[in-house]
Amino acid sequence: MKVYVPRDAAALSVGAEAVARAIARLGPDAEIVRTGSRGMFWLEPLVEIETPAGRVGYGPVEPETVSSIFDGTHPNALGLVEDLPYLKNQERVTFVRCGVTDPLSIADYRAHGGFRGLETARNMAPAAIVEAVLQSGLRGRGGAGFPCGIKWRTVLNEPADQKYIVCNADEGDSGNYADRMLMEGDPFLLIEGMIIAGLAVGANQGYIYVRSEYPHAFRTLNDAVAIARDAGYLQGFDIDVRLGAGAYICGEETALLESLEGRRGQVRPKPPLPAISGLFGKPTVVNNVLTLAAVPTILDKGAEFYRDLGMGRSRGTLAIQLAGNVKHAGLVEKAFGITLREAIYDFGGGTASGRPLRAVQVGGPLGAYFPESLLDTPLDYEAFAARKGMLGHGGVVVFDDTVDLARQARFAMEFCAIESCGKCTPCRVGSTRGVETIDKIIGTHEPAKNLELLRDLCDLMVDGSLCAMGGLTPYPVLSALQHFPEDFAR
Amino acid sequence: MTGCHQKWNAERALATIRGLADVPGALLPVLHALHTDYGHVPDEAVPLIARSLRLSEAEVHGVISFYHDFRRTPPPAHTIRVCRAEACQSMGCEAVFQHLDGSTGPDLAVETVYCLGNCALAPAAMVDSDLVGRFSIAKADRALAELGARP
Amino acid sequence: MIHNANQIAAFFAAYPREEAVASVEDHLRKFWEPRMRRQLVEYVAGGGDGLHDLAIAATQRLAT
Amino acid sequence: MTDFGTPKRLSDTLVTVEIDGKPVTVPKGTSVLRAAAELGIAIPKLCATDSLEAFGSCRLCLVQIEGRRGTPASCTTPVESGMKIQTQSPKLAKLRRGTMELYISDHPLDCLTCAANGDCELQDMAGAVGLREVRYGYAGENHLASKKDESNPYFTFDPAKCIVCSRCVRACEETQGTFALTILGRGFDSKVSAGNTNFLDSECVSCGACVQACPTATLMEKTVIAQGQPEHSVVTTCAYCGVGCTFEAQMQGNEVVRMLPYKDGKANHGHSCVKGRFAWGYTSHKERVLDPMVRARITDPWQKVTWDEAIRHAATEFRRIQAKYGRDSIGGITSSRCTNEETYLVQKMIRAAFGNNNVDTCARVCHSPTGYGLKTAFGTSAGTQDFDSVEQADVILVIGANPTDAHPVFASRMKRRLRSGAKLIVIDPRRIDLVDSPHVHAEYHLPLRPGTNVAVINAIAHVVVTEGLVNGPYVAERCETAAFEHWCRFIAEERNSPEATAAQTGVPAADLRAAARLYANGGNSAIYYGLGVTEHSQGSTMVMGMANLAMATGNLGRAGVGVNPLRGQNNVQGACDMGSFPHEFSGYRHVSEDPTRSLFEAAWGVSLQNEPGLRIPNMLDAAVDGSFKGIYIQGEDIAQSDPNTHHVTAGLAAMECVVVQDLFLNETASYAHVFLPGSSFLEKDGTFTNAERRIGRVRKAMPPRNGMADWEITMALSTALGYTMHYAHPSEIMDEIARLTPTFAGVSYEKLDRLGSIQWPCNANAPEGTPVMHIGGFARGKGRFMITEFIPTEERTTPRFPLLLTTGRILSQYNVGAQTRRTPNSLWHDEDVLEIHPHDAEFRGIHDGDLVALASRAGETSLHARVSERMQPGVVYTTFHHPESGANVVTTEFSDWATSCPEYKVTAVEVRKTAQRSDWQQVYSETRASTTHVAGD
Repeated sequence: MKVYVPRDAAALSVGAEAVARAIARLGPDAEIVRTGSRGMFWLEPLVEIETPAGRVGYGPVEPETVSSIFDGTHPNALGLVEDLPYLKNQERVTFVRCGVTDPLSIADYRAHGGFRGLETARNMAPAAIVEAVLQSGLRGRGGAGFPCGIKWRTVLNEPADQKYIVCNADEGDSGNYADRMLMEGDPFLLIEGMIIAGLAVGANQGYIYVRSEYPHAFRTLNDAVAIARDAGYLQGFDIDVRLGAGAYICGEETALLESLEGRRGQVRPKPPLPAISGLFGKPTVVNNVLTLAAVPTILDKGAEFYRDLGMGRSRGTLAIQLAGNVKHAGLVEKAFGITLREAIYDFGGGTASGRPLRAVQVGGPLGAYFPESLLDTPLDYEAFAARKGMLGHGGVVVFDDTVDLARQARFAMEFCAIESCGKCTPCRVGSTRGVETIDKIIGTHEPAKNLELLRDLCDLMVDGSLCAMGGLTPYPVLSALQHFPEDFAR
Repeated sequence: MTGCHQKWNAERALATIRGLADVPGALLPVLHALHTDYGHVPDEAVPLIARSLRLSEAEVHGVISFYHDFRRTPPPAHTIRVCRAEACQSMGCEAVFQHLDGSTGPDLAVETVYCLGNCALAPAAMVDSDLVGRFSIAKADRALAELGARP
Repeated sequence: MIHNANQIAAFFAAYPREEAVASVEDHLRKFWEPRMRRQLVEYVAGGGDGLHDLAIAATQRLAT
Repeated sequence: MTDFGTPKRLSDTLVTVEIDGKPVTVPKGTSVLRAAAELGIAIPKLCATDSLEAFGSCRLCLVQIEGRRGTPASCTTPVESGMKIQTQSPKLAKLRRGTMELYISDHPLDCLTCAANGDCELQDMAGAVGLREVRYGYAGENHLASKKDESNPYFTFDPAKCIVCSRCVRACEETQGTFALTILGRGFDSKVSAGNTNFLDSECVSCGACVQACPTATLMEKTVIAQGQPEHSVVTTCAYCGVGCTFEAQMQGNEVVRMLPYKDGKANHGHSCVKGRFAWGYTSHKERVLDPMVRARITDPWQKVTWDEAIRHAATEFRRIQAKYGRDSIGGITSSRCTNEETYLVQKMIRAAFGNNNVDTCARVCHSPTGYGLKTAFGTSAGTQDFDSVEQADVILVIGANPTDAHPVFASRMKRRLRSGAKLIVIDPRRIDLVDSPHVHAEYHLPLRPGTNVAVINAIAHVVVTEGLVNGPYVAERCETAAFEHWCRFIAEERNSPEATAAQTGVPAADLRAAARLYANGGNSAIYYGLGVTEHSQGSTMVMGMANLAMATGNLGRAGVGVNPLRGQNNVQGACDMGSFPHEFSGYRHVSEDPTRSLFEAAWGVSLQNEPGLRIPNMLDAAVDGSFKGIYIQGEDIAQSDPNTHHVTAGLAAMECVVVQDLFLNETASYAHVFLPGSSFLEKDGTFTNAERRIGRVRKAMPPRNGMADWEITMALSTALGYTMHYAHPSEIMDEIARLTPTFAGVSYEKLDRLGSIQWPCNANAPEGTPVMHIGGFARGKGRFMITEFIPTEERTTPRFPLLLTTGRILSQYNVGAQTRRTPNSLWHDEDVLEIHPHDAEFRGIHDGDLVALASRAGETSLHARVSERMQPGVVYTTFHHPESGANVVTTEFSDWATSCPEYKVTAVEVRKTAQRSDWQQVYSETRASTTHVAGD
């Protein structure tokens, strides 16, 4: 009997390891397969048992109740997992293997369609690979949404003796965990995507820069890279997994490059673009985990398949990450275009606390706070930008009505003050002054004057900062001011 | 993790550093390796790192001080890192943090972290090297009891 | 003085003898103050003990 | 001087853009900020300065570009064809004011009492952007309580005033290449730091680049804090090493406030080192002698006299001696620290007034083999390149030089080139800093045994010849064929191979072969060398060996290549050029050449000797022998600097009239009968010629504190001797030099003022001078290969003296230390120490810091030991900056075969622990006081 127990960090954080041990103890003939997570975190630890009809699920399972999964009497029996509406209603492209396969089994990966994209790419000219990615409409999933194919084309066309593929796995935005989930649940997909990127632009070395807050992902990636290397997949293109050291700013691509080079993670001015002068001064593709992970599918199933998903200029699927105060927090992979409301209610089931929803922050700590009235905004880069928001990496953090948006605005500035690299003045000094000014407003010290000052400061940070950290910090602040002015005048 | 750190040994540290010195951009890997061995980057290590990596000592200091992970002094026996970013805020991490904050002592550090990637199971915390989801005051007390770090 | 004359001779020893003698002589003329050259000439006249054979030959030409 | 904000870009592609409606055309890669500055449009800026690459941190230089989103920083935005840029708008004004508001919210409001008041870019920018209020108030989080670091003797670091623009950090990295500064922490807590310690204890070498780069009073010269801002300035040339940096002496009246490296200085391009930048306080040191003095015997106290009396006394004595012992019984020594004009006058006085050719110069003991060797091979006694040339070198071969200590400003440029990709080969017995330092390392370090240079260079040439790496077409076109073929046969002999010589040189054959291939195949290969080449018994042979190698590989006659001596003193090149050697007139023309001599005889109105005079060592020998009785020594301290002190002092003591002209009662003055106080470089007009043949102006910043400039003193002495000289100004002396010296024919003060500096040859063929020599052909016609047989020195280790001593310099001190010892530079080096390898130390029971006796067959002294892995086993090292160290008590009389340049670099010695100072040191300390006593003081 095959029993599937996740080894994803989130599942482990609620006892998956103890459950697995209990299964081994109570069901000695059970063949336990450790998988990634399906992304239905409210059900974790989610145990699946293979049956002739398919995999049936139980979740959450506690070690004490393990015995009842063997006879099907567990109170949290879910039936066929694939039939759960939460999964069934998704369009899983990138996360199709997550929670299904053993992330460190290359055979499992191949059996589920892995390396088909690479095989296709190996028979293509570099320019043709780049063209396919360009045609797919794939945009960078890190937040800025820059067309991936254009970046690759720049690197391909830049003459150099050495080029690099750098995977930005420094996913530090609160509410975002899709990268982590993928790295832990299907690491070969990322590796395959990087190998293809290397073929496309003529790079022979890749780096994955993982944040140190993700020790499980770091270990899984290291193991996966070693396995892939042993299996001969990393000949002519090798990958080194590097660990960050507690600096949010290193998610900014130039700061990440500085960090990879062994320096302080200070932002570099652009130009030059990393595509022209990146890691160690060489042309470098810097892509997010999910961008690279989308590539094998594009090569395997064709640019059209991918491009046909989505809306407007946002093509393909988005990994919507429901988080915070939401009942069914988890990963929802959907083509771009469903509304925020559909995501939060149809999938997320509303707030976890049962209290009314008051605000949603999409796109991490630099994303805007949307009120209830903006919930019908479709999840699309341009639609969010039009509402002074940011889709970013697709993280959705739900707040109920106990939230104080003046506090949240203050936190945005505080977070910037803590995580700013300190290079440019608007961000380095401005964030600290922002906290102080909001404190004055909250403390009703000359609120009108300080509100005007705060708005000026936000304008300065938006227009004057060297990178997106300072430039976007005002988004949560200004959105809070715009949509929740009452919180600043209590 | 904690509690299993070695005593400083310049020769062994130099071997560790030299073992990584040829890795491109070696400084972070070197600092991580020293952290693994010693739980921090001892002052004595700085000149060894600088010379082996052909950096100035100032540069090494600059890098160590930039990254919050790197410590200059030995860590306490146990660390609880509580996520205090937005997703965890929405689920009441602040109360748990305040509850724990008073428990700090020579054997226990309570630190803030911004995002552990467990936002769907907020609030999240890292108790030593164990990630904990749906963290709560009750779980915090249990963790303290298990660590034997209750003041 | 003897030491230096021998050093000069040794340097030019790599050249054919005629060229070497001429070079040593030229060097002594160009760079040695007459007093020193006179001393050397006298030394050679007195047997030139310990002096490199090229130096002796060159010094003999200095004397003429 | 305009600060263009970002460095100049060189490109053949020109780009035209429109800034505020005005078109401007600049090289591709130029920043918008610089393009605007070239139009005269000053965009506000703080973190940008044209000596450093753009950084983009202050966000004051934001502009708007038509068709582009946002407000990009003009410093980091390169021009693109057709760009339309707007530098002023209400939006930009508001952003700039907003940024300035942030700066000032964390800055002390003490402008009126601030040392930078009036010279502060932050203050200027606050004005430029129209900051009127700081709405944040001043009660927010700030750095105002940060502690000031006053540890460095020359400047303070006040973090409360820091705006974290990183200009200092970048200057330390980009300009100086030391990387001693960093930012600690991040975000609001970011702060400039010398790396968790104070400046004095840090890696900082006190070059001053950070202080110069600082736009506020954060890094500030202590003299400016004490004295206030300067009110006028004089551009002049540094009087320390052979780099010849141009400085601005910033003055208040006749007081120097600071020396600031001059941006347009072509040798230093605005950079400096701790000596030139800060160590000028000796010029007003209390030990400086300002009154002429005489005495009958050296044991008598000095008597202060008038200038007239002193000069008359000296002249009378010299004439008396000549009358008694003959015309050739006196001579003189010119100084490599004095100006060309002064040097020229001294040799003129000796030749014309003394009536003999007994003139020599301190180049005798440093670079005389350079002159001999390069003249033999190429036809010119000088280095082949300008310093800028290093930027086009692909392979840099450093032999017997330690540029980071001895030529720091050039070293910084070399390091910069190395960081940008050039490869380095070091041939030196010691592991000098260049071998392995932050961001720079040698591809190959060949740690040869002292004294085996020629064997090593021959082995390299052997590899070149036998592995087919000779640049045949070059040699065929440019060099004497027969000499080349003769050389080829010689060098190809197996005994010159790396394998055959390895045992003797100590250099592994494989490394040597690899280095040879790199030199021959690596693109532009340039040789830079120092006294580690020349100060050997085969110094001249080695210079010719390097010349052979460069010719064989075609590395001469264009930028990026060459054979380049790094001259020790500021005017070694000039002193040699000016005819300071006993055998030649200015411009290296032998005294026996009749047409030349006639030219001088006609100009000077006297008949001149056609035979060479005595060299310094010959003078001393002759003094000991009793045929040389009087000497005039200008600005040189042979009693400390020349080898075998016992012999030098015996020679001096045997003389009847020793006239010393110097700033201080130096060691030689202990043996003097007449002391003529000299003037410092700040007090006179003239020119210095640096290692790249660059003639730079020395301009008077204040009147001579002793009442007379050195050239005036020589003139007076000559006149008193009956040979009247009358020059109203040093420019007239230069005019005479130009008239009489073909390589200087085009030089004049007017042209120097116009061009800033000139590299000789400067004449009708090259009216603006010659940066790179031997382009298209050698000065002598065809290059000449010389046979460079390796003839080992007779100075050998023996059971009694089993170690080899080699000597050199250190960064903070200069030569005999006369200047630097009288400045706070001694904080970094207050005594000479003996560096010894751990094995040699352990074998002798020596620990770091122990007092050790250092003995050779010449003499014995004692020093404190420093156990150091920079040394190779069997070799010890010391410096000679402090007279009581007596390094030259130990060195021997052996010297270069061709030029008598002493063999400072190879002395067989023994080292042992000792409890007491050596006999020499004890005698020295007793007699020094008695020979320097001034009556009435």
